[in-house]
Amino acid sequence: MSTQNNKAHEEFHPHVLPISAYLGVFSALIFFTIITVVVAAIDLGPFNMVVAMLIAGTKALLVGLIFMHLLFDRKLYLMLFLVGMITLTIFIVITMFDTERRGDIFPEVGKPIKVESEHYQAPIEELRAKHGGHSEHGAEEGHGEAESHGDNAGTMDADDHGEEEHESAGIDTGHEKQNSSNGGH
Amino acid sequence: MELTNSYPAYNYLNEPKGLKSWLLTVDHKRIGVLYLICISIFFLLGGIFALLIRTELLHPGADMMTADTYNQMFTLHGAIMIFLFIIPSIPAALGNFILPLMIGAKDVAFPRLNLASWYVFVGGALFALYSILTSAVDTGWTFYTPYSTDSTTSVISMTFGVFILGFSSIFTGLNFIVTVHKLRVPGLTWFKLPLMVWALYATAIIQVLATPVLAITLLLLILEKAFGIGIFDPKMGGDPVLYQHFFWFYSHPAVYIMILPGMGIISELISVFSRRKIFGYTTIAFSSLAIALVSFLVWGHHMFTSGQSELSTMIFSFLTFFVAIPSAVKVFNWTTTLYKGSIILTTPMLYAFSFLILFTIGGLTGIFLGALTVDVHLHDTYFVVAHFHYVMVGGTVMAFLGGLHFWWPKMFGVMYNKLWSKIAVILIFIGFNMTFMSQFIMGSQGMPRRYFTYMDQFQPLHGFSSVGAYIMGLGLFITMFYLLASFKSRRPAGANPWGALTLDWQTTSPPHPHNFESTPKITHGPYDFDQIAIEDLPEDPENGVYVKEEKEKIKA
Amino acid sequence: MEIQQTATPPSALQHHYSDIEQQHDSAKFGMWLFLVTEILFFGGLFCAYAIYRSWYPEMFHNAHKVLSVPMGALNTVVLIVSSLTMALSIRSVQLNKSKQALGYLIATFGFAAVFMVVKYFEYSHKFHVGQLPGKFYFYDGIAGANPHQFFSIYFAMTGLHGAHILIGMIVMIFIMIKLAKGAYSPQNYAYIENFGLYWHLVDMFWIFLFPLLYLIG
Amino acid sequence: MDTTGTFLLPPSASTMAGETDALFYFLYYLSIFFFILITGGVVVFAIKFRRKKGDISTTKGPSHNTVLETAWIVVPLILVMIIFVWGFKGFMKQSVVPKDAMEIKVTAQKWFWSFSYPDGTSTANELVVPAGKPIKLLMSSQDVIHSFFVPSFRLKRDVLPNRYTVTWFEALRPGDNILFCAEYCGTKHSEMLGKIKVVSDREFKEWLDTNANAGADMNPADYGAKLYTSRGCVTCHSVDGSTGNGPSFLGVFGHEVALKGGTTIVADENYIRESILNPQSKVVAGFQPIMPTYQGLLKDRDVDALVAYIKSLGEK
Repeated sequence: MSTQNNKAHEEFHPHVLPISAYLGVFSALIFFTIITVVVAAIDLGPFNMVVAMLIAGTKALLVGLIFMHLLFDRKLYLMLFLVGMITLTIFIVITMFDTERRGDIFPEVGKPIKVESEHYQAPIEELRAKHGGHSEHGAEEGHGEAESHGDNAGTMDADDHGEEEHESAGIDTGHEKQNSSNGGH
Repeated sequence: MELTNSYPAYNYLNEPKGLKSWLLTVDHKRIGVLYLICISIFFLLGGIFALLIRTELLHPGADMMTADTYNQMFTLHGAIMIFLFIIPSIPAALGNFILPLMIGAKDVAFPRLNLASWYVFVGGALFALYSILTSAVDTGWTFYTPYSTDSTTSVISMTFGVFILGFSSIFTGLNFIVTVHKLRVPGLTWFKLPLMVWALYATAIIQVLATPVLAITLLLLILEKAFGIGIFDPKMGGDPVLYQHFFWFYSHPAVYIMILPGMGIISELISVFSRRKIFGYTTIAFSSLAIALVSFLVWGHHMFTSGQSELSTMIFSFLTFFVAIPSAVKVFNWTTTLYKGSIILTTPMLYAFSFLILFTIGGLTGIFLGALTVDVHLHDTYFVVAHFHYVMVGGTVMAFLGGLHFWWPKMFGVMYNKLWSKIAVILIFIGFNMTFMSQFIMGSQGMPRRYFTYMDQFQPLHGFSSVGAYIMGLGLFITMFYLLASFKSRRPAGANPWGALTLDWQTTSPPHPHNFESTPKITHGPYDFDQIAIEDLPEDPENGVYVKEEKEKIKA
Repeated sequence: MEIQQTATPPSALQHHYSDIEQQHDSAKFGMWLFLVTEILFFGGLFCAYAIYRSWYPEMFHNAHKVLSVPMGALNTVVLIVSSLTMALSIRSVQLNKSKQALGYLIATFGFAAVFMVVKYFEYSHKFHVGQLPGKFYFYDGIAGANPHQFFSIYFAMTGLHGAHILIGMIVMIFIMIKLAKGAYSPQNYAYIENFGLYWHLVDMFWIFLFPLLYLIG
Repeated sequence: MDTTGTFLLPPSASTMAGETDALFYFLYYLSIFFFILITGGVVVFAIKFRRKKGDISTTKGPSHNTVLETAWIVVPLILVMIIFVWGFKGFMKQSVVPKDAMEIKVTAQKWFWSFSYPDGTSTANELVVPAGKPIKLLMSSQDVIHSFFVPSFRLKRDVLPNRYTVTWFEALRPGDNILFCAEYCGTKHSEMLGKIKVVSDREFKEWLDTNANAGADMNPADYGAKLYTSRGCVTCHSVDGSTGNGPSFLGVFGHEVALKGGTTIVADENYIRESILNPQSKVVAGFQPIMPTYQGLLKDRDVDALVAYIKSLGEK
């Protein structure tokens, strides 16, 4: 398969799919988009995620197999695609073995001391005044080092006010807020 | 095949001529040489930083620099050596040159992408250099948050530089995979590939799968620093340990990007200079792939004490031990290859022996660090420093130097000085062991790493280590001089001075611009020394003695 | 090598390949490898999303409500259509109908532009009310801890995706010029086919981003 | 009992050290065995099978041997699995704290350690604990990641900002043990040392009692001078007028100080108190806002003493 055989150049023929195949997939994709929007309006509890991902997975499969010709091309490409997906799955799943299970032995280890970031210690009006001005045109460019230092100073200041919580109440509130989410503990 | 001592007039080095023809070249050999020049410069730079570090550590307290300068030194030493030297050293410099030759191809699959990867590399390097010249980074090469997000040094330009370098690595890896799949010469089946090709192939797989994760990690780090996005920075509600997962998901496999190609080189050297078929070809080939696979599952062993969950600690420790097996298998196979060989102690072979011994130490001490309780004691001490230097320097750099000496005659058509090269190997070997063996002891005694100053009790070992570093530095300087001198003496090496059987030796040295004057034929496997007529093999090439002359002498 | 001596290769054939099919295959293989790197590149963001969503489900739930589902759905449809026209454009090249292919490609470009315009309106609204990433966040009205993290992830994911669309549009301009010059034929269309693969992958990312960010948060 | 340490390992002074050392030495001798095996093989073969001058033959050694190759896959696999189980068992012992442990809160910041005891006593850079009692450490950091490393206890655990980590130890006998920071944390990383002073149970109780009344019998400025060193002020603030990470204390009191942002303030009692408890509120011009807060780490009496000390330096 790999090499320079004596095949003449003209013998190369592309694999052409009938137009109906593309239109069929297209209709299916639109159909699934409608379904997923409709289903999202219904609360299925934990199954929201499952259903949405099943539909998205099906759509992605259709795009991959037909639009990207995975079904007809060399199976090597399909394999590559799967290798990519498997590596990604490994990355996410094993990382979550850590992030979800830190509180296994000591519940207080599993969560941040203060869940709320220091950012919210300042009143919203102040934040708006600070950043609202630039935000219209892409915050991406404007902010140099100097300003970010100013911010640090401001937020660290806020940290001190929260210190008492840090000792006692902080842990508990943090947990109550998040308990419902982490049934696993 | 005719063995000649002559230097071919028409070769890739002089055809076409001119600086522009080099900067716009798409020839993989020239790109390999361009890479070689760049990484040599960075090796020198990183080495100077290393010597400065060792000089500062001769005595406790501030001798010649402040603590902040010291912190920048070890950061730059690490970042330059890893991102600008070791990762591109074997794949991009030697691999680029040798891989297409070894499979009988005229070039890599995407020559322009190959050139682009070099320019991307230079671009990334410029960012890194900019970072050094402005306010050198002081975060350690790992850029751990929140230290890096708090640091006022030029973390952004350094991480952006590394981000760009990642693309260079991806391009090289991508190119190699397609080249190996698509451009092998007719008759060269997968199990007739030289083991170097297998190793580069496995490396390329890691480069393609792991490097993008580094890219997104560094991008998120830059965003964290610029906008405080709150993914990694605890002040903004982020999780610094998550950064470590992201970082090591790339950087652990990256360790194998560094060592696998070295293992490939050693497989070549051991077989060629034992004049004997390599022992357990299939096992070695598959162990490369096994290492590539398992390397993706063990990143958390850098984080046993980091506060990750006990569950992941257990999983990572368990999986870590599996990565030891294929490496061990390779070492056993190489050693067995020597058995009943006909061993020639050339300079490359001395490097291969150094590799075998040092990598064995590096690998065995790795077991210490995989065992949980012992790692708790040894983590972040000089033991770890010594361990990874044994693997990275004792392994990769020794293999790189061995490979460089092995393919030097192929790359430039000239032979270096035999005596000086052997003096240099011995100096490097002794100096290296002095530098890092003492660090094992300091580490297990509890000397933490990245310390600017230390308790008096460690002074003798630190002093010993620094002296070792100077000896090793001397060895490397000698290497630089005699290699450069070989251009001046211009002693022609001949097409196949070592009597190797892989395809890269079946063309002139230096090779033809299109690699081979006619498509090479596969008549035997890469290590089938037992099937080769004795006359085809040269004798004592470092002295310019070849078999035919030798045979005539014997007859006479 | 004998091959090249007997027949003059078509200009599209590079010297180190022996025939056009080998070259076409290699290009496509390389492209697929590149797509794998893209999957893992985006993958880091999916990982961050998964972790923070699992830590702060209520905040994610509350935050996703401020995103506009009609706009997201519209963009989904726009991208699906653009994927269709892209696929049809390649099909036309395969059948040697360059003009038709150019028409489809212009349509693809148009839909991409529509996508970016919709994105522009979404972004500018968020900039205005302060639903911004990280320390720029100043929106008041999402219950739960650290809603700025949701918007960090939202902007990182959609921003990276948007950047891919923009890069795709730039490449499309080059392909349009070459198509107009008749540079592609059923024997030589690897470039446009590979671009199509890229475009479909970008579409595929959006297929996941839309439900994750807009629908279930 | 090993009190001086060996060539390779420091003294072992905790209940966990023995198990770690046993595994360490198992690995050590295992490594020596394999090292001799490989190096011996290389050296012996290199000598024995070295090519003689003029010899131009090739050789036909075995190209593979399935039994041998399987053996050196399986044997190391069994060995490493033993090591894994051994290490993991010990690790779980280190992770699960005994029920009767005394809890001490550890706070790490650039560049010192502070410890607070259940009765409210707090110390800096010196942890005093009774021998033979399990001690649980609940650790967190004020700024970047640090790591609590006591070589003689074979104990190490990272200390994270905005998160708790837990570890524990039981010291075997009275004596001093050094505490390192093992995670790189900036300029004075290598000087972020502490001492773990293990005392007998009775001495510990006495120490707690005296500590509760510390400074009561001293004049405040002298006590402040003591705190200046023991609580880590000395790391950044000199008393001789030289500039460190923070302004010098010499001649500050009662004088006008230029602040970041252009304003000035007179350094009186209130300002100094505020700067200790809330350091970022008024930063002196030319310095980085890096000082951590001492809220909760110093008693009121301690703050008063420090103010009195700085006052005494200012009047000179």
